[in-house]
Amino acid sequence: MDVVLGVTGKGYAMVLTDMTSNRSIFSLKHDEDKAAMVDERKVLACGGDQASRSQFTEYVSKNFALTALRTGLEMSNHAAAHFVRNELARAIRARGGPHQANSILAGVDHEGPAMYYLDYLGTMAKVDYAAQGYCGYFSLSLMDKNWKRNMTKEEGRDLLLMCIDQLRARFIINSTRYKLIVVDETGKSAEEIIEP
Amino acid sequence: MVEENRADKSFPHVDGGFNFENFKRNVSFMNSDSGIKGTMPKAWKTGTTIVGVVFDGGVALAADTRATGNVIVDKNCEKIHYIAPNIYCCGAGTAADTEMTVSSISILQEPLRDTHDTGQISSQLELLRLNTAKSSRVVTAMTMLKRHLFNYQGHVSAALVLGGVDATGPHLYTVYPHGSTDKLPYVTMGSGSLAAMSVFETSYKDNLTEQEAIDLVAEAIKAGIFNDLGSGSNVDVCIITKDKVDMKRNFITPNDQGPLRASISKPATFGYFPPGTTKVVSTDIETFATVTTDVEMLEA
Amino acid sequence: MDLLQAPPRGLFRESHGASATRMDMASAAGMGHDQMKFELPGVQHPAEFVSQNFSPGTYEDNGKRLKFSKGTTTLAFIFKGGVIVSVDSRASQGSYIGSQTVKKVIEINPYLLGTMAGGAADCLFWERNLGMQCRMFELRNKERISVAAASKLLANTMNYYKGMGLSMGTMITGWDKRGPQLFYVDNDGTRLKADGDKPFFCVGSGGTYAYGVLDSSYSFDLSDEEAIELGKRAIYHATYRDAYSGGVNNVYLVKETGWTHVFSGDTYHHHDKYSAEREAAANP
Amino acid sequence: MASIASSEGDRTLDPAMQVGGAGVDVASSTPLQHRFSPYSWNGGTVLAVAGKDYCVVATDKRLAEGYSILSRKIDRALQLTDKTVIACGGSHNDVEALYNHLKLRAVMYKYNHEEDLSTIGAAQLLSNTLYYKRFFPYYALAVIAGLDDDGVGYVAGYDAVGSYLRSRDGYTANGSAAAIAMPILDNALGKVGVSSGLDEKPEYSIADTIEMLKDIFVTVGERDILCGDAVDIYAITATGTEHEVFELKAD
Amino acid sequence: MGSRYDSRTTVFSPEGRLFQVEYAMQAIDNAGACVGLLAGDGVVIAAEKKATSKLLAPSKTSEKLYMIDDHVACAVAGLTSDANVLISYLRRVAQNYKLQYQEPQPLEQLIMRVCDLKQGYTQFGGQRPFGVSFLYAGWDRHYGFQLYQSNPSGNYGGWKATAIGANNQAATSLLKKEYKDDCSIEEALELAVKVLNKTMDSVTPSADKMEFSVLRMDKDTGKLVQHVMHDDEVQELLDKIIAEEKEAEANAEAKAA
Amino acid sequence: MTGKNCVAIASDTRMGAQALTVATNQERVFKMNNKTLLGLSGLISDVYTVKQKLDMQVNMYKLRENRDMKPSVFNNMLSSFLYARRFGPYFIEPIVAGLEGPDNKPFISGQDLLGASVFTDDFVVAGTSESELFGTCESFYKPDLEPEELFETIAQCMLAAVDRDCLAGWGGVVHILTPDEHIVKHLKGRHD
Repeated sequence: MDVVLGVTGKGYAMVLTDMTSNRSIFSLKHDEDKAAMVDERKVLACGGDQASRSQFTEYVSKNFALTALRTGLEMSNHAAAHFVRNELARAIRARGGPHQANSILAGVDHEGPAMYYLDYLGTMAKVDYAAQGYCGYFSLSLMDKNWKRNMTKEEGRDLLLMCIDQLRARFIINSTRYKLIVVDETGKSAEEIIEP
Repeated sequence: MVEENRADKSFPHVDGGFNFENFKRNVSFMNSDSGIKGTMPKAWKTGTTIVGVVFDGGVALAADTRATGNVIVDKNCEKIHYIAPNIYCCGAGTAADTEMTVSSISILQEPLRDTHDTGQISSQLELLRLNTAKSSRVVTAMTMLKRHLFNYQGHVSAALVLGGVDATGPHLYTVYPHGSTDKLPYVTMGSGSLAAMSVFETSYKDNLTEQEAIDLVAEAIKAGIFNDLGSGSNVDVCIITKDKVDMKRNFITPNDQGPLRASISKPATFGYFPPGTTKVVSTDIETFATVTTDVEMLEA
Repeated sequence: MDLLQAPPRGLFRESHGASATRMDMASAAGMGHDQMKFELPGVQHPAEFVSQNFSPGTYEDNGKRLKFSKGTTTLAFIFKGGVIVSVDSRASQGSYIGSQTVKKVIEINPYLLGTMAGGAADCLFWERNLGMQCRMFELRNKERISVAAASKLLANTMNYYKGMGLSMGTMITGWDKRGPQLFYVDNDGTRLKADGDKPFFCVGSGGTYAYGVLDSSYSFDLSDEEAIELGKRAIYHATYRDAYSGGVNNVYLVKETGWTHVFSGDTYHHHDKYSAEREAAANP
Repeated sequence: MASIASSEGDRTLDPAMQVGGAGVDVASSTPLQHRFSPYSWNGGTVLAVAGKDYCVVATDKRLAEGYSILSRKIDRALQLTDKTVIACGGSHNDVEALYNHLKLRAVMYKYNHEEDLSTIGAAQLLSNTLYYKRFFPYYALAVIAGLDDDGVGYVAGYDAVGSYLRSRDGYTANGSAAAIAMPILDNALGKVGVSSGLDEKPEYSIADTIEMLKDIFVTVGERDILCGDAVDIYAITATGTEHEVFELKAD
Repeated sequence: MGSRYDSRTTVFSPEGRLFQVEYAMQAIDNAGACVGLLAGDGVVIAAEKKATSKLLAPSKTSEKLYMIDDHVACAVAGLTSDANVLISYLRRVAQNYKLQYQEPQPLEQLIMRVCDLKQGYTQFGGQRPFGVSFLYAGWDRHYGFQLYQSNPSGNYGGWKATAIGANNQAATSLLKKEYKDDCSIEEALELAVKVLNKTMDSVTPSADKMEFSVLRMDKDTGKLVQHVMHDDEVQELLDKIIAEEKEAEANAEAKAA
Repeated sequence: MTGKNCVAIASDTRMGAQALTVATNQERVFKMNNKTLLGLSGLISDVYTVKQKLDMQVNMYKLRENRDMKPSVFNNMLSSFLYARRFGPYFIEPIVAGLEGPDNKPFISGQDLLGASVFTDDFVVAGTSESELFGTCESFYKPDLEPEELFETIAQCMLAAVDRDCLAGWGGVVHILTPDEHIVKHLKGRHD
């Protein structure tokens, strides 16, 4: 039920998540972070139950930190995505069970911005823009229609806001607050809370 | 010592035995009510008519050559598998089980000698022969097969007709998926077993000659091919005598589609695709270097 | 045959309902027999049995080989020029595409259109039946039935068969005394009127995608051309993302003078066009 | 249909009655359920192609159930009128029942109207007949083929509850091997909703069409175990209907 | 040199030396020489094949140069049996990295892994150190072409040009003298031949006694290519050098005259 | 599909979560070495996992043996790999196509998810559009086609088949392997 969206543009990638944490029929929290920087220039936005999500994001970010410490090198988006996919594919076979986390990994590296769609099965797809879970049913057609290569940050943001409007209009589950994180060559370049 | 790494362990020939790494995950797939279940591929079955008969001085085995999944996936598969130079075996059931339990293609062909130790009765027998310097006995093969199948309680779904000639003469067995066995002068197995058995019951007699045996098994398989939908295409026959094995692959081919197609004068434009019919968006050509020692890396 | 017959009540208890059913038969085969009744399986709970065994499931028909054709993405919206109805044309049975050229707009009469989503046969039959009832109304009352009334008739029928496993999500649209009208009716008996600032519906498995396009680009003041283009666009995006929608896009425009079939084109070509436009936008 | 009379649907037996019964797990606490299915699956593939002034429908003659062949020369097609042929795959008992009903209706129509039921009329009749069994459908996957009022070939395919559609490009496939045959026809004849084949789809003569359908049936016979033995081919033109039997493989 | 501190790898001598490790390194000094040079547009590694006996059938595959992965090659000096264990370890490490990340392993990480393994054998009792030194030629996207050397102690370092095996001091001094930064692959090859000539026992260099491997970018495709030179290519190279030397000698003589 | 001294594998490029199309650039056909192509249909997560594990084995083989794995050997390895998971299979159906031996004899095989192989000399098919593909290939295949003709035939068979399958399509790709070249052609297909 979480909202997890992302777009890439000229030199940047941005993700947008809702900030609600629900349990049963009530909502516990409206300032939950569902996207985390897992590296200087990579952000992992994640839907799924809170426990899996935090375990998974932390596992990934700590591993990336360890790699960076060990080697002094920054992992490419490609390598990072495959690392994450492998972890998902390993977990679903392991005793502890799958990471119930459907995520979007976005980052900027020497080859520019990249975005990966990853679900709990270990499915992976390299995409220009993505939506995880139910919100995809409402926002993907908007992205298909309005996304174009090399969008500016403003255009990208506008597109995501348009998706939020759509979700507010049609999605049964409504979140009030959303968080937008933009990653560019310099790292996290913007973070914004979007409220109605 | 040199550490074993994780990924290597997940490959079959390190651990031996079946690998259950996906088991838990797959169970959860099957229990999930999402659409995922319906899109999963299914295992192939052989369908199959397989038969065997003891004749004067040897054993004749025969099989049809059809394998079915949702549709016919193989029109000319081999169902008579090598077990030892003097022993062969016909398999019915789940295609993978019959193939892998009995034959072990990876043993006969290089180089993965050390694949998992399940199945591969033929390789175990080969080792036994090397250790004992004696030719294999049919009863040994039968015992190994039944132990293996019993061990898996019918989950390895292979129904077999095992035949061979050893120092004690010709022998013919059937082995059922749960590990029970029969020793009989004429046997049938598979979905076409009733059709084939009707031929045996009509025409079998003791002390058949080799030629009579060949004709009889071929007739029995044909009964299966034409009356059982799970069986079809061609008749394979294998004759094992004391001195030699005569594998008559595609002994009879009553179902060649060639003449049928030839009788049709279909229009010239049907199935005719001149160059350019398919619209191509992009073409990438990688030309291989002629120097074989060069090794190219994909992403430099 | 030990078969139960549908009890004569609800829709069929009314005289015009019952005679309508016979009339339908008569028009088809020239027979006035009351031989044609809905037969029910002879079990204790026919409704349950029917919905368990014969209703079109979401992705597979409850594991049954008996697969009914189903769809779909359909949409309709009211704008200043009338009503646009835009639909795809795919009929799928499981993942097999039964047809790519289904007409999902049912031309009930020159002033009324119905759309088709869910079980194809259910929509086809009951909207045909609705057409007949509308004609009967006209003959009796010497004036055209209003869209509201027509949709109510259909909703009544659906209500009567509620729980029996019918599958239908339809939009009834037309032009009557009150202007352009649009109603949504489904197999639960739901009946909704399109009004307010978003007078439109999207129905079917690809509906959410169509909503995305409609919600963001809709305006009441669209010209006819713009409205038709919006209809095409919304269906294209739905067919692109939804596996169970596709084929040909048919667009109808409803005016005071009745409906016209304004466009019919393969989404295959839509993709060429729109993806080229997108590329062009990226490199101005 | 006699078997349906004995149907009591989902019957739950009292476990106590099963004590000592053969092969019944007495310790089991779950009640034993007997399910009865009024349908069998007898296969049957129907292909039909319509031309400018002709229509060809072909259907195989094998009646199968599970892995058994029940008959190698069943007639799956019903010649309803001079210009209309209906053919069905599915559960053959239902198909026969449906045919009997349709025959009756066609005859009644002729008596009442003193003319043959038109193909288009028959198509609607078939749809209604199927739909009136919406809650207990005929398991019949039908194709109707014939000439319309203008003498143009008419082909339509149905699902089990009567959803039907005149094929826009004049071909359809139904029954057990529809998925195998349909893309071949698409490639050869499909103009809309199809991305393969020649840009300009050729017009085939009736003779070419018959040969093409034979070839497709050979293909289907190679891959669908339920299809084989022989094919009934009906070629419908303004002058009448010609019937031909084409032998397939019997395995 | 014998002392009671050399019977175990794990015992330091009072001078703070690990004799076993040093002995291992000395063993390597008897092995066929290997030389590696970093060129501006690639890496060259070359090795001397020691002909032990006429009766020995020549190896079908390379004796001294091994491919570790598409982007890494190495040259071996020391015990071949020890080397085989380490090479298969290196390959597995590289493949595992690829399995995990779907991209080639950065060179230094790979070498670090094998050196950790080597180091382990200098610290834990009961086993002797690996008697092998390696030269690694490789490429990664972080640092481009690179040349490394590792020895039995588990030490490793990056080099522009270096040599291991027999007469490596002589080789190194020649390299010091003649190596130029950013030289071309051709120049590096020529220098490699000269160095090997110096280290080898035999007077006449011949193709069957040397192996050369070049790692470079293919000009046409832009892809990385690892090329092990054929005998005739090697012979051609040798002929050229010999001709040049003769010419130089002739010139020198002429000058002297 | 086999041709004259060449083989080809065609696949569609859709990646979806049931009805939802997630991406339309999915690679399912991989070149394992200069003589072997591998096509994997099925659960995309398993496609990745299996491909990567096989890649590793193929690379190790090449490094150990200093030669490329033959297609038939690759097929056997894959078969053992899958059968080892008899009771917890990967949900994939592989196709192997390659050129065998010094004469570059075409080799193709298909397997089910448990590793049962089928070897043919004409064509093998796998995936959600399996039935449709059997139809088109059985009808349109001709032996001994040159690479260009083979391309047209296999591409047409594939396009016609996926046009009848909701879950496949969104463009296609054909890989052709000849003794000297590996040709990859992306096709224009339906996107609905």
